[in-house]
Amino acid sequence: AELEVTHWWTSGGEAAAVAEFAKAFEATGNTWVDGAIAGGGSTARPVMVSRITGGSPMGATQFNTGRQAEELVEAGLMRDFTELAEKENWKEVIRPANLLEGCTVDGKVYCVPVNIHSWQWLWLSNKAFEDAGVPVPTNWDEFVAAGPALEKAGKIPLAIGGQSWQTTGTFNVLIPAIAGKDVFLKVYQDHDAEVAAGPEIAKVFKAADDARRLSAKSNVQDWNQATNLVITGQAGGQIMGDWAQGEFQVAGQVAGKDYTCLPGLGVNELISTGGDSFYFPKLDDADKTAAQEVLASTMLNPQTQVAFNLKKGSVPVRGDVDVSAANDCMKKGLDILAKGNIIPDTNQLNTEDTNNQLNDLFVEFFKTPSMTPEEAQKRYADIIASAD
Amino acid sequence: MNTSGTAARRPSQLFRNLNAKVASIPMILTALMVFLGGTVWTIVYSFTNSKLLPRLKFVGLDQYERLWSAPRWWTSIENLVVYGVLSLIFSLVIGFVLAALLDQKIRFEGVFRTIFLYPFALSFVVTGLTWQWILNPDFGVQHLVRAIGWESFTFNPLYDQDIVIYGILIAGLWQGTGLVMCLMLAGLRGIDEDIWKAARVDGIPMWKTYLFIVIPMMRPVFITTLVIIASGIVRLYDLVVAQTSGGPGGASEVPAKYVYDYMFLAQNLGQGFAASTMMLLSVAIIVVPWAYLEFGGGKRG
Amino acid sequence: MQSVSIRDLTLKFGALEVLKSLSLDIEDGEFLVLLGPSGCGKSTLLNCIAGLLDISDGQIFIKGRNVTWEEPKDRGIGMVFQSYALYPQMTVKGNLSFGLKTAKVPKDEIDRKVARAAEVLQIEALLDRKPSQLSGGQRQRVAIGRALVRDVDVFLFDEPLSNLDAKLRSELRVEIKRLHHRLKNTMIYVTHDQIEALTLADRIAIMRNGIIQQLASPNEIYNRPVNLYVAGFMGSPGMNFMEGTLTGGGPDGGPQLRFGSTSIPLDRYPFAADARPEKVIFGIRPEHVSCGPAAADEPFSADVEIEVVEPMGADTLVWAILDGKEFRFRVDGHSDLDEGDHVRIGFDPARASIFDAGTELRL
Amino acid sequence: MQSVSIRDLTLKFGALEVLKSLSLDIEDGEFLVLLGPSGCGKSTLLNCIAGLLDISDGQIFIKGRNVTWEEPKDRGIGMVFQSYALYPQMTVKGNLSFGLKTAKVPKDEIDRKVARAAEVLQIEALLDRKPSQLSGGQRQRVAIGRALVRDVDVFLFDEPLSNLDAKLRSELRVEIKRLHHRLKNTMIYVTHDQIEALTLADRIAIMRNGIIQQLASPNEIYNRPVNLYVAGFMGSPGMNFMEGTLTGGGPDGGPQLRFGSTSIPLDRYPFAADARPEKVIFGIRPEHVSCGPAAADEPFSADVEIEVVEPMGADTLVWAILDGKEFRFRVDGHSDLDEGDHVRIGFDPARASIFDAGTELRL
Amino acid sequence: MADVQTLNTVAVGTDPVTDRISGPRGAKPRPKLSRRNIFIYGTLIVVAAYYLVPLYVMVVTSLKGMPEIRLGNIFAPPVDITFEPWVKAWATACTGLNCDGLSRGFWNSVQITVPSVIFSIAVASVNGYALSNWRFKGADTFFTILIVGAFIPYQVMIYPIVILLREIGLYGTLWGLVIVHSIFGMPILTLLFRNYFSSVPEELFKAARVDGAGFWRIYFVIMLPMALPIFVVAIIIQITGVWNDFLFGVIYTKPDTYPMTVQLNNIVNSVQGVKEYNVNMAATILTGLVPLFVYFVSGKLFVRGIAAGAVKG
Ligand SMILES: Nc1ncnc2c1ncn2[C@@H]1O[C@H](COP(=O)(O)OP(=O)(O)OP(=O)(O)O)[C@@H](O)[C@H]1O
Ligand SMILES: Nc1ncnc2c1ncn2[C@@H]1O[C@H](COP(=O)(O)OP(=O)(O)OP(=O)(O)O)[C@@H](O)[C@H]1O
Ligand SMILES: [Mg+2]
Ligand SMILES: [Mg+2]
Repeated sequence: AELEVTHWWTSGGEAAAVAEFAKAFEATGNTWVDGAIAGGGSTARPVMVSRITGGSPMGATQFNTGRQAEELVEAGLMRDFTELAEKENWKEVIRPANLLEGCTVDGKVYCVPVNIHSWQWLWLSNKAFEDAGVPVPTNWDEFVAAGPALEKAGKIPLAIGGQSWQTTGTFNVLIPAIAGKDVFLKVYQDHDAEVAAGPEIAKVFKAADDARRLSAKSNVQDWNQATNLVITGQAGGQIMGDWAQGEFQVAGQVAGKDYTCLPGLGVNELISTGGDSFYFPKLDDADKTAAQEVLASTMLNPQTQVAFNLKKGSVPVRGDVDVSAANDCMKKGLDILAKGNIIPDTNQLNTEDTNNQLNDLFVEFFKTPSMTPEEAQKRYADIIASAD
Repeated sequence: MNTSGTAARRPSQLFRNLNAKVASIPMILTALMVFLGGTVWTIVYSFTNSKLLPRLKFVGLDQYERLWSAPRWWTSIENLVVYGVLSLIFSLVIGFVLAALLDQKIRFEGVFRTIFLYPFALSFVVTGLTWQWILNPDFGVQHLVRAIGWESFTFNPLYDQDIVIYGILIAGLWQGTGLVMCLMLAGLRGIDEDIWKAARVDGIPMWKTYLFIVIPMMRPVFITTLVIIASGIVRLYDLVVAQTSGGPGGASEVPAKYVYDYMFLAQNLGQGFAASTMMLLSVAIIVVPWAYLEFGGGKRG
Repeated sequence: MQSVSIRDLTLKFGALEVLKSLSLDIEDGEFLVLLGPSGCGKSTLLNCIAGLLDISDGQIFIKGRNVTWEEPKDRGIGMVFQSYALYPQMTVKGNLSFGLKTAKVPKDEIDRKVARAAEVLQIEALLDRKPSQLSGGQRQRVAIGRALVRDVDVFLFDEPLSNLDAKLRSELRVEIKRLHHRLKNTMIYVTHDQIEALTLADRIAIMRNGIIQQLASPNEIYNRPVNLYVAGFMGSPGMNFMEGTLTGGGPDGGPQLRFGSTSIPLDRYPFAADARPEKVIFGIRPEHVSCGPAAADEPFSADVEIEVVEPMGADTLVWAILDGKEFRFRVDGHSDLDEGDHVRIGFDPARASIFDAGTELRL
Repeated sequence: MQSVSIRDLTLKFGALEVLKSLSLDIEDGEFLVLLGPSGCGKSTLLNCIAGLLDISDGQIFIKGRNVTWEEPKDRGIGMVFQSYALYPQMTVKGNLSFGLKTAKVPKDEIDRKVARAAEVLQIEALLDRKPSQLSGGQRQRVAIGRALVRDVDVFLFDEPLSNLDAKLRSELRVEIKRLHHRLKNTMIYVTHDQIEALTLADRIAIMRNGIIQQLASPNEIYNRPVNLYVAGFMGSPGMNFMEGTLTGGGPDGGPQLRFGSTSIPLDRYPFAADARPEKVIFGIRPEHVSCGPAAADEPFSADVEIEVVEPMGADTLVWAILDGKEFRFRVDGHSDLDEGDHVRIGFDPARASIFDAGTELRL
Repeated sequence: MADVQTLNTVAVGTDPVTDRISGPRGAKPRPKLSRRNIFIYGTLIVVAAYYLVPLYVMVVTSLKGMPEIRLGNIFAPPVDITFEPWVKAWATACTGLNCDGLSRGFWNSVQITVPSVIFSIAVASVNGYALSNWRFKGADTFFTILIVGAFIPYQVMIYPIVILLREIGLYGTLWGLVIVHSIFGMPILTLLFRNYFSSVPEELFKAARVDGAGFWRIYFVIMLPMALPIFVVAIIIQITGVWNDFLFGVIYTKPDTYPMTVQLNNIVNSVQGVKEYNVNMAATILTGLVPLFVYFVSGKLFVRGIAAGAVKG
């Protein structure tokens, strides 16, 4: 049957990855109707939600792994895949386990996680440090210390794009790196406002203050423009998720030689397990319903997983697949994953509402030098207190 | 009197001009069900804590309390006021001046008119990007001027919180003044030739004639233009997203973007509805009495 | 001394030559009316004098000064437009004083001038109204006032009354005439209403296609039109025209006009030209025709059948058939003529006009 | 039989009562003219008869049928508008046949009717032109033709001639009169031009502020106006009014009018009302005043000083001062009177009208 | 020019005008470079330059290769002119899995735009006609609501309209989208038509009623043919609006009927990838060509049409 799949993967690498899904799905005798919407989740999600609530749903749709589709599930608009999950034993094969938990509501499985993306990376330009005459840092503190030298050499120490999700991401990476995993979970999982107002987070805000100072001169909007500053050596570093790697690759740079990646900022080697999942709205058409099942199963198929994630630059959700083709930085990540040094992604912990409030706060904090860390922390604690 | 006996009763008013009423059904439905209904619906749901989907879980004024305590909302309002006032003034002034210049029986009027109008045809998505480049200090105008030799020249509106809204204004005016110019030009062409002659015989300078005589005469055109500009201002969204995404540091946020972000990004419909209710309320306070005076009251045309 | 003097004025709109090498001298204090059909170039001429149109060739003098290239405001003229062209958003006072303010005339002088103009035009009570609150006649007076306050030598009026109803028109006509008496300015007045032309003018210039056909006193123009066009244009209802042949010998030997079975003796007609073409056109005004017993005494008389009777209050216009052709004449308002009646009419050919059918010039 | 009958018609625009309980009966085949100043409600009344305005109260009958709530097209009326209202995108033929096509009249019948109307109005040659290619007079004829083709009982004309110049007006006036003679339809004709009213009407209704002041024949209205308003409204130039006191005993014992130092004997005046108020207004039309030797023979005569002389072609209007007040009279077109002259004028008070200064009604 | 004396035909010359021969004669000379002209054309050219800068940047960028763009001088003319980006934007740029650029959306856009423009203008013109000529009780109230509606941000109305369309069963169909465009175009277009029809002499309308024509016949036979200029204006405004619409286009259609702007958005907004600015620029210009074309062909009518409509507003 024909199945329309909506997603916001439109760049070259992403599209190539989606093509793997499509290929595998079409091999089962079905047809993949591609419904790509560019502009990221903010553009695509209203479209998806409108269509699902408007009674003209697609066959399958992407959401970020986490709570984005919670209400659609609760409203009974999404298909329950518990049976298939049990049959294919998803509980066992999907790792880390919290990925599937994100798909589970009231004990029932509603989605298929397809990849793992992590945020906790500091990308450094070797050339920039060379120009500034300082060694390439190995952790956050060294990086902060090298700031003045970089500035003297006319470089932007830390590149952060102007869009709000990038600053929030940066801050959220600083929490586990500076204050550790427990504090991170206390704040975002338990929404413990006391911790959020406490001294550990104060340290994080100090670090954020440093980051703010170091990034003051960066004047680009898109994340890939910021990455481009690092690639060309105009900036010292950038805190960005593992997808940044694609940019270095396209520019023909080699990890270790031209650039350096520090997972967990080189302080706490942790990575988060964000990513994408597919949801399957309830359909009337029996053929399509059957095809949904086939698609879900195809997406988790080991070959598909490998093929997809290699193209996408992310980590497969199954532990039982061969990832020997991965590059250096990805291998570092896989190692950390294997060690179990993982934290859930903020998408899995916070509602979009909370994330959005955090976005507003951080974007203001990073662009307003007159706003003190204390002030910001107070507002931060308020947001955490009101989160659910 | 042979006729006085057969007095006719007034027939039901409902069926008079029935066709006109039938033909107006789309308008009536739109007005009632979409605009009025949608507004009421929005207001009702602004008192709920609807998240991703509209749900009738009432929470009183919570959403409004949160709205008015959100610094971003305040920034948005400030920005809209600044942008709105300036954009209104500049659109009208520039649009009028251009129209006045084009009305001087000049050559190549068609060429100039098309040049001023073409931005109206382009979508915001990329024009925003182009303006972002042009205003980018590293490779835009500032770069160019510095390269020429004026080293201390600084012009980076999109990266300075204090003036970012003016950076958006520059692009907004670029996009919108063409249409204003066209409307104004049309209005000028409707002014009685004799008025100009009378003013010339009276020895009144050109600028004074425009300012004290022609502009007051063009009131209806200004009103049409005003509705078009003002509705564009209230809906300002695409341009901001394309140019700055609300940055730097949320300094260029606008209410429509607040609404959109909360409805679709934050998945907090209640908050978005509260914000749009506030917007609608302020629009209604200004527009309804005015519209009633302008269009109601039984005068034709 | 000439107040306005136009030499050889030519004006073209693109290829269209609207005024054709037109010359005209207007005496100081004269009231000149430009009369002509729609589109003949009256407004264009006025605009040229005012400097509102760039002339193509020729010169314009006002008070002996060559103003050909001067700006309208420097020419010492005031102009009143057909559409009034009042500034709609200003009060009457604002309309009157706007030009003076712009010229930086001291405030008390402005007040004095406005007050005087308002008094002359009897619009003192209206000074604070807006044009939209005025009736047509009041608007017209304000428009005149706007020219008045500027102390100009020459007034130009472009059909100032044509938008008004008949009653108001006749009132304002008199007012303008009075104004002229009082101010003694030169006035050039465009109209296509003949009553206005006849009542107001010292001299009338009849225009046609950008050329002045005749420039003379109203009496001269009315009674001795130089050509067929002027004769036909003046008078309402128009002159009765009859085409006929001119013969030398009648029963009494004098010249005669023959048409159909009728012949009119022309002994009393004061021929002005020497030519005696065969084909001529004979014209007689309806009001120069008498009817009933009086008709028999006239040098010429005939019987006619009445077709339509139009009572016009003070007098009555009768449409009749003379020798198969329509023939109009005017009788007293209390006439008891009726349709279908046969009556005797007559007139004195001395009061007629005769034109050469070929050149259309007066004989 | 009454063709159109209006009972107690009231029309309000919001709070403004434009027509006030107006009743009017029009005979079959009558030519009724509605005359009145601008804004008095003439067009409104016509629109009500046509069904283009929803009336507030009252009844309208056409041919004995109550049509108060019928659609315009079902009333059997044809209407001609001041601005012609020709459909600009259609040819003359299209304009004429539009109504017939709408009524689904067979094609050959349409052709026949259009051809006949075109013949009557002499516009056969114009049938394929667009309105923009026609002159004003031709447009007007097409507009009349549009009503004509529809074989209606009642024609409504709303100032059909007021946009035209004087010459054309007088021509079309006659044409409309001829048309009425031929068709014998009922015609209701709105104008504010008195000449039109006087020449065309069987009866005239003079309106003011939504009320009919007098409904009578032209002669009656002109010579015996029922009140001061009608007297002042009719006639151009208007009647001369003098306010004075009515006294019973003159030198010869009869009633007299005194104003200033003048007294006018009223023995010959045919008083219609019984009342003899003290304050009255005396009115006499300019054309009822004689001048020069003839004046001495009149029952009343006096010396006046001439202020303005207005030659109007056929005759001349003289503005003079009688006992300190303006006084107009008409003389022959060839008069040699001049400004500043003193002449003797006189009139017969039997031709005057006298009104109660309080009620303004005719005595 | 020489013998002026002979022209003194009207014999009144007691007071010879002194500078009759020597003085100014004929048209006042107007230097091409007068202060006024310099001011007018100067201003216009400067402003035109300001208006053209973004277009220049877009065109220049669209003709450069990516390496050249990375150099960062947006004003520099292209060293190697390449039409690659144009070809790519039109034919090969990928949207997800579909690599046929804007070309695919082009026909969809045409299919969406044509009925949307026709339908919305049809509805708005009938509204304007009814409002100006057949005023019935309450019409002004509806119109006022409509005008207020012009100020409602589109986004706010998405959910109510989703619900509405779902209830009438038009969600996801082309007609659903046409209705949405008609709804949002209605306020401004109705205003435009209402003002235009109000300036048509009322007598015309009355004459047609006396002639027996009803609501629709007057509209189609009398009003419509006269309103052509204002239709052009409405078409321009509406084509620009519908053609450039992204939000409704993407929400109320499905992938195989996505309009061109969705493709454009996809090409331009590929967040997690390398931005091909040259392709973006080319795509934008390509997308704007249709409205631009409409402007060109109707420029004259545009101004005339509004003049007729707005003057009496
Ligand atoms: N701006 C212009 N461009 C081209 N032709 C013009 C222009 N203005 C006037 N004309 C033409 O010049 C001729 C004279 O026009 P003008 O306005 O002087 O006539 P007029 O005698 O005042 O007529 P009316 O009595 O109708 O006012 C007309 O044929 C008119 O069409
Ligand atoms: N649609 C309307 N709404 C409110 N008042 C109106 C309307 N139409 C006319 N009037 C008023 O009604 C009165 C009568 O108008 P009407 O048009 O009947 O006058 P008229 O006698 O035809 O005048 P004219 O000779 O100027 O045509 C006027 O005072 C006018 O202002
Ligand atoms: Mg003219
Ligand atoms: Mg009227």
